[in-house]
Amino acid sequence: MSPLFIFTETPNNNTQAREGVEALLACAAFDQKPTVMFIDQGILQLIPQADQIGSKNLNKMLQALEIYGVESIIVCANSLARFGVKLAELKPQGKLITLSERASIIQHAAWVACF
Amino acid sequence: MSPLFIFTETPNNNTQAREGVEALLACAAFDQKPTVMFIDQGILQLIPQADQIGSKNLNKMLQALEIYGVESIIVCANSLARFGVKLAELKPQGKLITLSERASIIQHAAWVACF
Amino acid sequence: MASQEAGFFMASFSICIKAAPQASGAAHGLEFAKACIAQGHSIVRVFFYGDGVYLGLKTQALPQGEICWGKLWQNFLVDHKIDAVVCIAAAVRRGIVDAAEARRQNLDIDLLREGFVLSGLGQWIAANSTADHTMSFG
Amino acid sequence: MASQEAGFFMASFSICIKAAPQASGAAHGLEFAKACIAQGHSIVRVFFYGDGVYLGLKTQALPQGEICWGKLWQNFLVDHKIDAVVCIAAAVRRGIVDAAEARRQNLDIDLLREGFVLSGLGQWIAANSTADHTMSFG
Amino acid sequence: MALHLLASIDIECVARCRASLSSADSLLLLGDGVYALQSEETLTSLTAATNNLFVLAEDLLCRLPHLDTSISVINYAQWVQLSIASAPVVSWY
Amino acid sequence: MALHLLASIDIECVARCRASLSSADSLLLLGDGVYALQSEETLTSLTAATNNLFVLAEDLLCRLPHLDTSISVINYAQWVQLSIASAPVVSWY
Repeated sequence: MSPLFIFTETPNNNTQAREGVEALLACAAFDQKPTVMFIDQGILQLIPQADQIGSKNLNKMLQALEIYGVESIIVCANSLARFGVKLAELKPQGKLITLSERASIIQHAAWVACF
Repeated sequence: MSPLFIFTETPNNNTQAREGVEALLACAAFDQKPTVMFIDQGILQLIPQADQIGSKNLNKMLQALEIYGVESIIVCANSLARFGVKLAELKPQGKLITLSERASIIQHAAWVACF
Repeated sequence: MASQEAGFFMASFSICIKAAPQASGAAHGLEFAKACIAQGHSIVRVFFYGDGVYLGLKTQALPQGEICWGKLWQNFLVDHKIDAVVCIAAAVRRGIVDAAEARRQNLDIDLLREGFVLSGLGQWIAANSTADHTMSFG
Repeated sequence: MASQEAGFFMASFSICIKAAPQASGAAHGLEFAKACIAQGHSIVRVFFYGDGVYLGLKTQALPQGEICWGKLWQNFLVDHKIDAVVCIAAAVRRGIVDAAEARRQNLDIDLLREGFVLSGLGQWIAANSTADHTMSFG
Repeated sequence: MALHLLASIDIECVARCRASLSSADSLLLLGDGVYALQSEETLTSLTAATNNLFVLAEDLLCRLPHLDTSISVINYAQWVQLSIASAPVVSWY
Repeated sequence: MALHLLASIDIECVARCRASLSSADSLLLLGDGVYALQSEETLTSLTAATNNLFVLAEDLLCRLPHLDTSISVINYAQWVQLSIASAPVVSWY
């Protein structure tokens, strides 16, 4: 069983998304093989962003997740539909799941953190 | 034209509702004759609460609004319906309005503050 | 009050910031305020309320690649000599104390950025009454 | 790890507080932690993250009739000698500095409540790995 | 099975929690989550997801002191026991 | 007429702003509000409420750099002018 991170927030609105990613990377650095699941507004973190002066591009950090040892990336298909986003537009793309699979993924996690 | 305060938050979740009430009272103290409008989760501020040790009862502050010079209290009927709350359960009760009246109330305000 | 100067219509603004330092409202408010000044309009006062009071905390240290909005606000307010009031009730409740408030806790410190002062909600109400336009962010 | 002692099943908890001081999660976490200890369970560590780091700011002064959750957390953690770690990255970004971090800014102050220490996210991950149960609040 | 903590009455947060629950999981309403008991529609949606529904006594008494409810009212000590009996615990704030 | 600032894509916040608008009012999407342009359903609902719809250039370019939109893209200077031409200004964050 591995830890599960659930990301539900937009990338730029405040520090929550950024601090979620920092926590996820710390978990991976301790070789815990975390899974990350993007749901609701969280899927908007996966849309490539333009660089802004003086501000780290959160999406670029997400594109490097695999390099940092986060290999299991899950995306909620219903949330994509809500925002009219196609999987091909996302970076990284991750594995699509339906709502009916979500509860089981949570049940099989060692522990869960929502950001 | 008078200032309009719009309250949209639950009473106890954080400081937002409390700081909204404090701002409203300050406005009334400067004799500005503010109007206050409770919408969405904000109508839950009007449900009488039990006293808790060490914590000010926000609803009791609202019950004293008239004494402090806040005479125009407006409550969204649709928001009451959403939570299954009847006007008779509220303190203070305020004046019920429908959604169609809201835009006009906002347009006629000197300035608007949302909490 | 609105005034006609050199052929332009000049307006005055009262601005309230309720957004925490890294929340989008802190940036919106600052860029809006800069655009006001750039067009020759005036800002009666900037009032920091709610989590916006954290913008006045001088000990923030952002990692490389993140903007310190409190510092940028301070630079702007000082450069343009704009009245910057941090709500005293909201600030003290959150631990943002100036020298006088720290002294009540027997602490010899001042956590408020230079150029900001602690004062009451009346300052916000008064600014809203005076200004042509009242805006709030966050 | 879970252990059997005096006929009771004893469990260990790792607790993370992400709620700001006056948000409901700060109260939920504290009352939950007290109930754990009252039942003889153990708390590996309390890790303060996100806006929860403000609970470690010692200059908060609440008006009469409002609870200072940071002070109550401090009392509980010190009384029960529970390891209390405030995330250093989240804290410094928000201006919650201990003496060492203040010194980097040439300030001779320490804003962290006694009983709390600044440290990294690894402390949270390690606690979660060790404890039987991981909980987060806020 | 999992224990879900719902501490908000925000439409989006309630829907998110609801969509993450299976019938084998437990759900504890706390903080602003207790207002779910006030809204017929919200409560029906949550009870359709799981029968193992609980509400935290202290928050119910503070927020809705006059409400009668048929779901299990528990205190902090019982919440600790429920957490120990469940895995994992998920917080929706 | 009023100028409404919508800085959130949260379902509840969008619905609240929508319900507070009349067709004579203006609406500026900024911050996370720009994501309304990404959601067909949200955008349709907002344009049904008012034709005077604007989006803040800086936030659109940061959040949805590749999106084509037919609504008016304005900068901070134009936002100041829009604010002066409206009364009151209402913020939905």
